[in-house]
Amino acid sequence: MSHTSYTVSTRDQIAERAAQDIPDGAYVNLGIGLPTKIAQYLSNDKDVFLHSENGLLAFGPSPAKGEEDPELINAGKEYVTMLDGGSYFHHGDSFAMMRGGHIDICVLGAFQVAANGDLANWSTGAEDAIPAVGGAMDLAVGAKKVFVMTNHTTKTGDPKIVSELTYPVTGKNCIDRIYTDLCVIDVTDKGLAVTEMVDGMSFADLQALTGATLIDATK
Amino acid sequence: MSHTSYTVSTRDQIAERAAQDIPDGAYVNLGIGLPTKIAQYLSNDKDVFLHSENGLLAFGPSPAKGEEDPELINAGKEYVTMLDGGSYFHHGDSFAMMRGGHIDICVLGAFQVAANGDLANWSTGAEDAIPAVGGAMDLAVGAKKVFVMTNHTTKTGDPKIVSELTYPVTGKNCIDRIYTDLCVIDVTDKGLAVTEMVDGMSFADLQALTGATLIDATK
Amino acid sequence: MINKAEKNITDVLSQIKDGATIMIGGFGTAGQPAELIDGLINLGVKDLVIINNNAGNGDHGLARLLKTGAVRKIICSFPRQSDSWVFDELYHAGKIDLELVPQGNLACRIQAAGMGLGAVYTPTGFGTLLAEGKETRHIDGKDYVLEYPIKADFALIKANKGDRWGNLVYRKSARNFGPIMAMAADVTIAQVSQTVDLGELDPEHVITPGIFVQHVVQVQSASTSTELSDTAA
Amino acid sequence: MINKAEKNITDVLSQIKDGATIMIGGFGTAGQPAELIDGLINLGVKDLVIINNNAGNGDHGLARLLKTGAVRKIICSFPRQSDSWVFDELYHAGKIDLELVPQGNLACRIQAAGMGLGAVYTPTGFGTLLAEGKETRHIDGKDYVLEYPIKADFALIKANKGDRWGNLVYRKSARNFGPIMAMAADVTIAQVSQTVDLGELDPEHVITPGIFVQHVVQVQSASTSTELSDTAA
Repeated sequence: MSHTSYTVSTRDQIAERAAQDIPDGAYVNLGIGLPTKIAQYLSNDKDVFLHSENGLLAFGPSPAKGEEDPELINAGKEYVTMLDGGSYFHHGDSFAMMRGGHIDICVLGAFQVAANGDLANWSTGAEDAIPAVGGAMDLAVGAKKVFVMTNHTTKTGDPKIVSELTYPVTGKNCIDRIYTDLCVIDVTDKGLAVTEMVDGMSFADLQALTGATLIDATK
Repeated sequence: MSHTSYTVSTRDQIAERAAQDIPDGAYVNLGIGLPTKIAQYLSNDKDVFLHSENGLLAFGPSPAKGEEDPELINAGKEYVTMLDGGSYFHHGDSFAMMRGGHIDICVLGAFQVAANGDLANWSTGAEDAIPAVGGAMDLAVGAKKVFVMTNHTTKTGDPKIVSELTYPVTGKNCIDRIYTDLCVIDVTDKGLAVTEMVDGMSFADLQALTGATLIDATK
Repeated sequence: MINKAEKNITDVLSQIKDGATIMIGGFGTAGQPAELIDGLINLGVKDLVIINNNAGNGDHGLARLLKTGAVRKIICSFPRQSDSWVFDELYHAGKIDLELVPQGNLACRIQAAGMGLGAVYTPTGFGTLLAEGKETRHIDGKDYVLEYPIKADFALIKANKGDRWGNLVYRKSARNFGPIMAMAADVTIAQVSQTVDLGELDPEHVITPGIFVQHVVQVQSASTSTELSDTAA
Repeated sequence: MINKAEKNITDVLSQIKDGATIMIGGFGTAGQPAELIDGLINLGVKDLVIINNNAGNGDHGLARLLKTGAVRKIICSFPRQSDSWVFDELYHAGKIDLELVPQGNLACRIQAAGMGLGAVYTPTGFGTLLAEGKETRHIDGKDYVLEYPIKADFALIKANKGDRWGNLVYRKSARNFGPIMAMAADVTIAQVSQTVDLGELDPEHVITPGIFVQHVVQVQSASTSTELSDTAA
């Protein structure tokens, strides 16, 4: 198979693309790691309310050097600041926001996403690994829309978008949209619908890099 | 049967007697009606924390004339005041205090109390009566100790302390102690143990006014 | 730029349609959103299901709403009061359905809805008429009744202050059901005595974070002057 | 005259015996009651069951407690962190039991205990390894897992200010598990940065009412200076 020449999106470009789909007024939880970057690309003329598992709503960017407060951190244990109009609450209320369907959008990282929207992002199932789950399973089942932000394939080139998960599941049928360095995919009842691809990418090439059947919805 | 001459306790005397058994530091919910009187007899050298279903802890006595605040009422919808060290909270937290076993003592009124500690105080089962329950069932199952304060018999002389309830139950096996205008009764595994009687009362006479077998534990 | 602070009660309430399930805050008249209820009456919607601790007092507020015949069913813990004559008459005439719920089960079923739980086992009401026909379970030495969440299309609540992001603080015992109803309804409309600038509410003191509130309406009177009954609940 | 304000950490902690189940507040080191944990280490009790979101960071606080071998089992949501080497070694050596609970289920199981519920149906974890063997139920179109309360003999938490009746307020994101753990333990011991006079805490602003707190100990340092890791949770 011949490959066309295409431009792979950088992490910042994926974040920027995902940020465009977050509307004014959305309550959003950005997962630890890659999704956190999205915050940098949210337009200033939008009010987007960032939620953190550990009891923050409407937190802001990192503090200035020297202004860090060990008691003002996000779920990734990074220093943050609080916006005017923010609030603190306990873990019970925080997870009520998540589990109770009050968060509009969460964006999570992924080890694998299956064609039916199953997500794996908490465990590789490796024999001697120490398991850890945090709030991933709560976000997967609780947010109104769950997006994934990930590289299209692993470092070794294996597909992360697969027909069925081989890693332990985080949440069943939970993913609505996937942002990768190659494309944007909507998880629909009919299957994985590719709505956008990076410049120069052909649908056939994208399909070849994907472990599940894709639908071309770019037109 | 000949009756000895005995002194019936007034409502205030029952309240005063019950108040003696409330220890320093107790968290207490006083039911609407008769039990409310107990607050007047709590010694000033005790810190007794009064809880109200509608979200008050450590409320105080009635306000001075002209100082009433329609937004500072107790569960009986009477005006109250707040002590230094009091707190407001929502209905969820308020009933967590009750259902979760955090209230040390609640004192309830009663239509009937059965020998096994069953309480009836929410409905007479009358055909056309409008049912209403409020927080009675929550207090009955949730408080660490549940006391009843009641007249020993109904206005028509029928026993309120009975072998089995004839009115609809509020809570099963929930009553620990009964204060009446004639005596104090502990509900024990062995039965209803009379620990105190009013002056001049004989055990036989008390038994005759009671619909369940009593144990004389006054000695 | 999100501004949840609304100027006009009529406009805000116009999204409520016939058949809606509506939580109304308040314990008796304390915390009852009188102006929102008046607005609801003016709107003229019918066939409503109302969730409130009581079933109205006197001839105003919730009682007046009932009197218009707009309410098909009420879910509450303490309908019978000395001044609940409006409800009493409707009930005896068979013109309103009543689902009687122990007050703590009312609270925890509303909380379960807000928290996204499917059901809870509660000890309250076990063995009573109010648990008849309900599933029960013996857990760790104690008996429990299975109770399901109570959700609503709308919550109408009363708070003291609110900002344009919907953050709320309450006043004294008017807080009661407000915070948990706000969490359990699809759309929460809060009437406030005062709308304040963003940042005026200390993040440590916010009781209902804005995520649970869709609309904030400042009303002229704080409706705290309503006469109170001295009856039970 | 009730005075829950205690002067001496050692005295307060001496009621904790071998085999106790202890909730420890904090998310990472934010809200972790460092001084109480140090006191617990000095007490030398063994065979403990610890409930915390994490399993210790670095070589201090909870990690140091683990290192002493005093902990038989830990119930947490996120043990694996870049600086959780103490736990990692114990776990790989089979010297500690781990019950891994999704963070929201940890929170709501603690809440269920505090609220006196027998069990709850939660959607979190359905169909995953962490729900294996657990009872499930399909309710109103969605799948749920039956989860039981997590209670404790003691909760050790960190608050910002407290009074002699046990009322507490917290500081920023150090609040996290404090309020719900205080509700779920038989005995809650709160370390505070400042003890204040009765009445100094506004009743509207109290986060944990004193009913949930048995002891308040003021500590010298606010233990906010502890170095933080930049790892995940």
